[in-house]
Amino acid sequence: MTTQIPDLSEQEQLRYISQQAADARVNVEIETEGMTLNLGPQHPATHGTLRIIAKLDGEQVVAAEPVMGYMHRGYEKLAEVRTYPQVTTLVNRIDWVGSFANETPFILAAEKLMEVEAPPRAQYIRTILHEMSRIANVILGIGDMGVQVGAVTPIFFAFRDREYVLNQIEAVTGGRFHPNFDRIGGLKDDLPAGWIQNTKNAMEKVRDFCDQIEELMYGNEIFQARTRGIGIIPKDVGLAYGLSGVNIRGSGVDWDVRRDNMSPGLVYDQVDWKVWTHPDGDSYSRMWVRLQEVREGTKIVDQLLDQIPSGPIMAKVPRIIKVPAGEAYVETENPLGVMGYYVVSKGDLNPYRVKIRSASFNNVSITPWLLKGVYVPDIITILGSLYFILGDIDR
Amino acid sequence: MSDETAVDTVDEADVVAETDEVREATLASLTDEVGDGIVESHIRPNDDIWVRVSRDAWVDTGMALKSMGFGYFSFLSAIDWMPSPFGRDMDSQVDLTLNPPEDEDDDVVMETGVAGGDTRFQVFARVNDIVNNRAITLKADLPDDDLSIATWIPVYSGANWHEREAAEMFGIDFVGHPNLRNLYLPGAFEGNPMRKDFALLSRRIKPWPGIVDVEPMPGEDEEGEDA
Amino acid sequence: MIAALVAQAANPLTSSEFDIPENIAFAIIAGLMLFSAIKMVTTGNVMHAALYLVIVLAGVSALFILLGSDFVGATQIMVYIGAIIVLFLFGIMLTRAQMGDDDSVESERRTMGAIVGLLLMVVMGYALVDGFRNEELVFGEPEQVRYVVTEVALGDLPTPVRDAFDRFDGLPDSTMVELSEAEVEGLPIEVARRVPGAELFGNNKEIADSIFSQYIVAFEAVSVLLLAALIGAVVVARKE
Amino acid sequence: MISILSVEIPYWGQTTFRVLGGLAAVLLPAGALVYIYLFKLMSFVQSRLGPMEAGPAGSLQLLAEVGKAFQKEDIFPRKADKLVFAAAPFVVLMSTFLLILVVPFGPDAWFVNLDTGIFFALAVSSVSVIGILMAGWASASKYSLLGGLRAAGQLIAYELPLVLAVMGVVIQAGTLNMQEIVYAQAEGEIFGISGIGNPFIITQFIGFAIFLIAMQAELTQPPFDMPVAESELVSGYMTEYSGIRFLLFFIGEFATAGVFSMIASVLFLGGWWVPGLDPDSNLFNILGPAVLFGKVMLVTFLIFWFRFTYPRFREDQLQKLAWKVLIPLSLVNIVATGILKVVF
Repeated sequence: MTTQIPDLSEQEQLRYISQQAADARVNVEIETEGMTLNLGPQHPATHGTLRIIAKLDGEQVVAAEPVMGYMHRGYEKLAEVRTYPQVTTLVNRIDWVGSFANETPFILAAEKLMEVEAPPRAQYIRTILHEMSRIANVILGIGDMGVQVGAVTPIFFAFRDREYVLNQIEAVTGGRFHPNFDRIGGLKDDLPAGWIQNTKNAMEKVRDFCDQIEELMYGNEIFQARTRGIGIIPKDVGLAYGLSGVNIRGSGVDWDVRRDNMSPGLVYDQVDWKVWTHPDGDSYSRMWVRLQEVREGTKIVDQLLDQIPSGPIMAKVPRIIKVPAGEAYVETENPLGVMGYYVVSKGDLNPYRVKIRSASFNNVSITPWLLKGVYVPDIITILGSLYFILGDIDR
Repeated sequence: MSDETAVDTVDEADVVAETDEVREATLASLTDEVGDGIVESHIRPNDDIWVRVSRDAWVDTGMALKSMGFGYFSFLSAIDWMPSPFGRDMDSQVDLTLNPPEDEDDDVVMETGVAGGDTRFQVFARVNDIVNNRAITLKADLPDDDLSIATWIPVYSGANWHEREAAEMFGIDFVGHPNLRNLYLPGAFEGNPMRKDFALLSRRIKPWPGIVDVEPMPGEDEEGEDA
Repeated sequence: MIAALVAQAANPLTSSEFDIPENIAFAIIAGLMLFSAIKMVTTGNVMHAALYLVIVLAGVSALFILLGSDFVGATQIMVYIGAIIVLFLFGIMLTRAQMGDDDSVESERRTMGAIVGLLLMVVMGYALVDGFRNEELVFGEPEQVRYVVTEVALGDLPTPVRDAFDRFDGLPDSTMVELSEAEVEGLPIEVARRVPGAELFGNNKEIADSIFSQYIVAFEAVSVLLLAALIGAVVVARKE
Repeated sequence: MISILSVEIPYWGQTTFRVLGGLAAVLLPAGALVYIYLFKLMSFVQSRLGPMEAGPAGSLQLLAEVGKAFQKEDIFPRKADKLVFAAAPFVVLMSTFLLILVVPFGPDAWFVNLDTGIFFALAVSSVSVIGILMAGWASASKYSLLGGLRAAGQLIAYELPLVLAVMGVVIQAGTLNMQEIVYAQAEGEIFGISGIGNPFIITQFIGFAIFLIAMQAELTQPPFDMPVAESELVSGYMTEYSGIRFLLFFIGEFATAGVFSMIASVLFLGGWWVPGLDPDSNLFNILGPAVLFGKVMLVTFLIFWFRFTYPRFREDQLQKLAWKVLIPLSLVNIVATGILKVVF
């Protein structure tokens, strides 16, 4: 026990330093009467029903506290009384902008417990759809950031080009928003004819979108002035808060579950792609990494489309699924970050306990620390750059 | 609950042996740090590692893990091992005929999961070492008469909201938490929804239709009409 | 163009025609100003008081414009309404932007204030009356008056007027020129029409002339004073 | 505008004409701007169609919107200061109508030919701040209050570069009279080349750029729209307004855009005059308004182009831009203009 005391003090030192940094951003010199601004629950900036109670000094935030729960649907409880295939319908609605990606980790966790593995073709299609829902989601996040900083046009471009991706997802799954397509042991259906070429065209359009938006938004001086050096998350603070996905890679942490902690059932190791990071840790770096991820995503999809093996899309699983007793945790790299399901089974039709580790919950939990000392307009850009979906926080 | 170690294929065995070493080493160094705080542990080869620690060693374990490189906080939650008193009595009749409840005996047997457990409530958390791609799931039993455990906020700041959620959902007191208010539920909400004995009201009012449409497996078209 | 000018010059607003709307406008503005001024000091709401002050100051500006000195009127708007009142409102909103009446503005010395105000009015009224005691209030007969002289009539002009045009060499053929009363004596109204209300005060040229010649020292002194105040304000605000 | 009629019109008749003319001169360009730019050009930029249902290509959409606003309930927040709340939109709109007074539409077509025209225009343009502050305060809402304060800070800050940008033109033209500024451009010459006149945009290009930027800020349009920043302050000082009063703010916004563009056209683009034509020609009394409208559309195109594509500044960045860039630049411009004026 004695050996860890220097380490311990170092940890505490770090925490202290970061806390001091947050405090120092609040200008305590000029004392004016504070004002409490209530952003939300219905507010244009929160894209959903997040409420932020911000104590202001002038336009500077002294303390900010998010209030959630306006959309809490209790999926963890509901999952306990549903059969395993029925749970996918629920979890589809967690991050409703990239729905398919919500199903994947749960199905993989169930597969792990059942010790079945989907056939290769199903794994490929699953990975493609997972990546496409990532693209569909992140595109919207980029466009939404435009709205947060006051540019009205990017969001329309985002919606336009997201539609191409959604059309392709719909062509396979029959659902634009809630595919509910993943099955334990494989997928519901095979690809329709001509889908591969159409998807490649769609990916081409997404790449065009990336170029357009880079010119329109990222290259804009005002956009850079609004995001550079704003909302800096140091590496260790981000890790301690459990930030994931782009938000941690934007702080220079080279960690991507797709590459590093890949679960069986996805085939990201079969393709050539790059994990982008940015050392700055500010709003701009998060948005920049996000844009690069869309580009990488299109590359991944293109390569996978070329490689899809033939074969069945469903492994042999019983008609009525009973999952053997055990516990399994599977996490995947979802659009908003790392999403994981901790599934406890008692050998029944229903899961005994499903802990949903959603990305946005952790990502947003840093806001009280991060928003301290910033100005009111920066609240919006910081929240926009963290990019959360309310369903992913409240579950 | 430790039958997952059964390995079915032969070629996986060498992989198992290799990764086992990593996880065993992790466990060993953790044991060095925490000592007898570790009650039980379980390693699923090539996959995951579970460590159950005593309640008093909870914070120490967290700090030890953080100093070992597990700097990434993934989640913290709790689990109620007491089987639901309602069981499956509100499932539809179809489900009950298809899958009759296995043990009809009335005395409720509490079985716990991986790495065991002695009491009804267990707090569990997961931290990652993102450099070496290791992750560890920690568990700690809470005595039934004192549902409290020290807060993890000094170790992992991100535990703040997770503990609030666990507190309102399970009624667990996190000692030292600065702001243990309800996160999701209204302030005046009574009860702890995630406890197994908290009835899911909609289920009590209206039985679940159950497995009404089992879709045919791809390839065996329209044969499952008899269900 | 010429025809238009002739038409314009041929239909001047005779004094009787003009005076009616002018007087009505004056009555409305003055009434509004009086009402607002009284409300301003009697209302219990600080914000309302400031807004009533806006009406008073706007009325002053309107009166200036009515008198033909639009430069002073515009300056009044720019300085008082655009800057000072905005500063007032800004300060009120930042500090005590509360709704409804504010009891703390009720002062027990209201009667004292009224007495002082009355005294001030008497003194100022006396000063005004005294200052213009020997002045004959004659409209339209200052030394130099603005006239519109039309191009068509240029040839018929008597020499002094033609000289005046030579004086303003480079101006467009038909424009407003400034001539002395003697120079246009006896000219037909089609040729030279007095611009109503355009007396020689309150116009930018005259103001600039007087500021930068007669009152240059005072002007510079005030500028330095303002600069000093500005620097002082910065120093006070940036307490170290 | 009145004097071209050779019939004798009594004073009250003239006044009525002027009021009607003022309404038309403010509202028609505003409507055109909203339909052509806000509805159609914006939709084109954002790859959508815009309103298509009301009338051919949605051309009657504007009427539909106005009708909708009229039908809506006129809501007052419970804690609002009713009188101030109700009056605020009118004050904002009043500033716009005062602005139009000094804009010349032709050699003889004007409402008031003030000697100090441009000075008067700049003075009355600051009146709208009062209306915005009234709206922000009287709404009894924090969003409105913050929006009002931001608007006031911004409008005051950009008043300066606006005025200073105009100074260059005034020095070059040697007059404050808007009509004479047009004549100065029509009859001027650029470095000895006469005949096509001298639209001041050529010699006063810096002034024109500063004027446009400052105008954008005065209009609180993106990238200077923090007072109404919809993603943070909902709608700023307009948050609590609904129905007809919101419509008044809306009209005020676009009418002011139109009128400011008219002033910019007069100052920098030669107003109602077209290069190569005799400015004294009676033709311009008819053609002038149309020419001016065309120039207004050019200027507003720039404004709206920025509006559609740019993100918004933060409040402190905006102030920095005003005080550290625009004002020094415009002072330099004034000095340079003054020196050149003396030299040439």
